[in-house]
Amino acid sequence: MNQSRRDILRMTSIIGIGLAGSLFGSFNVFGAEWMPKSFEAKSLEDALKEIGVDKYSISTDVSVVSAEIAENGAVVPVSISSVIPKTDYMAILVDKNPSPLSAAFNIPEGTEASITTRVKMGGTSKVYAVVKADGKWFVASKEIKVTLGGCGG
Amino acid sequence: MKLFITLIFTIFLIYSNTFAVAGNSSTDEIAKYRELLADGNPAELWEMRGEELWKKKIDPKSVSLEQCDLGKGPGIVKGAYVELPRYFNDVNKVMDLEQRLIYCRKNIQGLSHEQAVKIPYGSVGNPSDIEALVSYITAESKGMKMAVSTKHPLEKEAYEVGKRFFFYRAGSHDFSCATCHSADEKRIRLQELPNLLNKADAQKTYTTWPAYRLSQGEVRTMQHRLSDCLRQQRFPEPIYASETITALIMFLAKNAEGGIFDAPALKR
Amino acid sequence: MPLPLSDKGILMKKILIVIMVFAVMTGCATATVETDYGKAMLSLLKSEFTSKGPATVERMLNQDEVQKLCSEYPMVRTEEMVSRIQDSQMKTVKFPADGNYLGDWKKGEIIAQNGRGFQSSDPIGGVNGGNCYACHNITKSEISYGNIGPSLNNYIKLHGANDLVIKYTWAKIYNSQAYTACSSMPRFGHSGILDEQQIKDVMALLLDPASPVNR
Amino acid sequence: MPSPMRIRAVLNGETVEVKVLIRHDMETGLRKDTTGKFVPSHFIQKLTIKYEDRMVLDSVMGISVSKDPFLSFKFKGGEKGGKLSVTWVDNIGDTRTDAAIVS
Repeated sequence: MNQSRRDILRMTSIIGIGLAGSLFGSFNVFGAEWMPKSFEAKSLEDALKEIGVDKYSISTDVSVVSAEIAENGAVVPVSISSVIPKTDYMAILVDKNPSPLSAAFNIPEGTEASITTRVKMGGTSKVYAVVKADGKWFVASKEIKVTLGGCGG
Repeated sequence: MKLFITLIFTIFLIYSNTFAVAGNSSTDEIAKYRELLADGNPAELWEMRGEELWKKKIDPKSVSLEQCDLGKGPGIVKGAYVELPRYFNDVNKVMDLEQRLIYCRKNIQGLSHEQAVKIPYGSVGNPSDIEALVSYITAESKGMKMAVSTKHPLEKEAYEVGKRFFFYRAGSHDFSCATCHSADEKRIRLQELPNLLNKADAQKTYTTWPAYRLSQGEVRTMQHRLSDCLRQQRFPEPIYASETITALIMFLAKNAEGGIFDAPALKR
Repeated sequence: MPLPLSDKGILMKKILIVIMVFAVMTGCATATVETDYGKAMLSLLKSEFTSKGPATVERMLNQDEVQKLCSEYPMVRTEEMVSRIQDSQMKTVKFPADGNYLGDWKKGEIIAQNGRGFQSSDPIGGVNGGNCYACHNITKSEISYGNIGPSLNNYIKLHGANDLVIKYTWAKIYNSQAYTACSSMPRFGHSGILDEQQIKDVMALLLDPASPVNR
Repeated sequence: MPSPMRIRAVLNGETVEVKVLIRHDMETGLRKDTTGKFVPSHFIQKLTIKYEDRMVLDSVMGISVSKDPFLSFKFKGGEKGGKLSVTWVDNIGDTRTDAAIVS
């Protein structure tokens, strides 16, 4: 991912806190850019690099909640949350998927850093929550076993 | 490597006694998985589309389905599903919901048979109007008690034919519905099998169809569910909305009598 | 004679057997009504089904004697019926001509895992599986197994591996109803689901000391 | 034309709980059809949620978000009767906006 895209994403986070309403609202413009390189990255490390994660620490203040076994890999419920103050960005990554990055969220002020969604998993894998708070990166993970593949066929 | 394998098997043997416990925790986790998905069933999107289709005037007659009589009078959707299949005087036949919908689409909306049964089972890019309509209509019976009648001789016949079909063993594998669904607490692989002769199981199962199938990403109806059972049973293919399946539905609906209807549900 | 709808309790079964035997002896008054429903069902099956892939209408309609009896008496049967079925089915069992009962357990494992064959969605002439794991616990490493049939894990330890056990196991796979009338298990050899070599491979999965089933 | 979304926004104390269901195939581009050809990818890339004029969630998605996506989260500062709107855009340019009133 090139520097300018990353900057846009960062900027959006900042703007999201401050003046998102009037600026973006009236023009109906999306905040975050879709970042092809992050989404196309084939490994967890590459995806993290593309997102802009340089150093990170594993944190118990970040959590990934799901069932330990998913009956169907095509639909796996995942909640990610952070209790770290000033959390303004969160992402879900599935380690073993062909492209690990699943979704990323800018969290404006006033929105809880806790999101539930559903992801596809090609097989049993660790699912990561990657969180940015006050400029620092934090990570948590959980292994989810998949009894039926959700990709391809 | 060999040592490693031996070690693993040794561990397995030591812990083999605890396997039952491990099995339970797997079941618990699968239950948790389902619970987490219960909130936000995509079937609601089908219900919305179904309601739109029910009320939409379409060619050639520019008529909606709102005058369709599902058994409780023209246009009455609320509670109709828990009394289906039922005998309909206007056709002198027992019909299930899907057969009745086809009837209304032909006779009220003026569609040809081909148009009326077009895409009974949706797929990506080919959404099924029938699945959407069934989602809407069945959702309007949520919270109500299953109460099909077998009083009319033809209703009784449908029930009895369905019962015989339930026990009918044939085909390469000698399977009948009963092979998998007539004993308590059985599984195929990890999939639990309801005992459809046991009232509690029959109620729980019947009242949770139709359902959004996670594996298919579509809402599937009772006709689809049972046709797919027949496929796995190694039976040939029934025509869509067959009387055979309606009879089987009648048998199952009666076994589920009194169960609180709770669909469209969400299933694996 | 209505079909019993409950399989609960031995007492219930005994009562039903008594009633049934009585009904057979005296000629059941409702028998004519019953045939009507049966006929109605068959005429629906004839008119509403079409063959697709290896699943044919003929095979659904043309029940053999065993399928007929087991359909008519799904839950309880008289002793006479049971021995009639088991005797006739035992006669169908063909043992391997070369006297070798055990093939390759690794191939047997693949067959045990494979659930394809004879479904309307399967190709005609495709390789059929035994789908053993659908109903049986077999190897320790496969945790996704069903419980319709008994566990086959530690087969040798549980049953031994002498000639008698080997022949019994072969016959059971070949035609399960030779031992259990109206068993839920398909008659793999008799019905042409698995060929002789495949049965040998499944036999090895159960009876080869090197198979993970026995280790 | 894209189908309508199902949006629920319920005020509970100080927070509004939002649940969104979207009818979308989320085709990965990795799946083959019955003829063995790859089905082209078709998936939502961007999704924004606004309360009145304020952005409350801003997200980007890849192919591994499940078919018929579901999203749930909470935000502060909403009131009963306020308008919540959800907009998505997918990789082929389809887009849809739906709104719901906070209850």
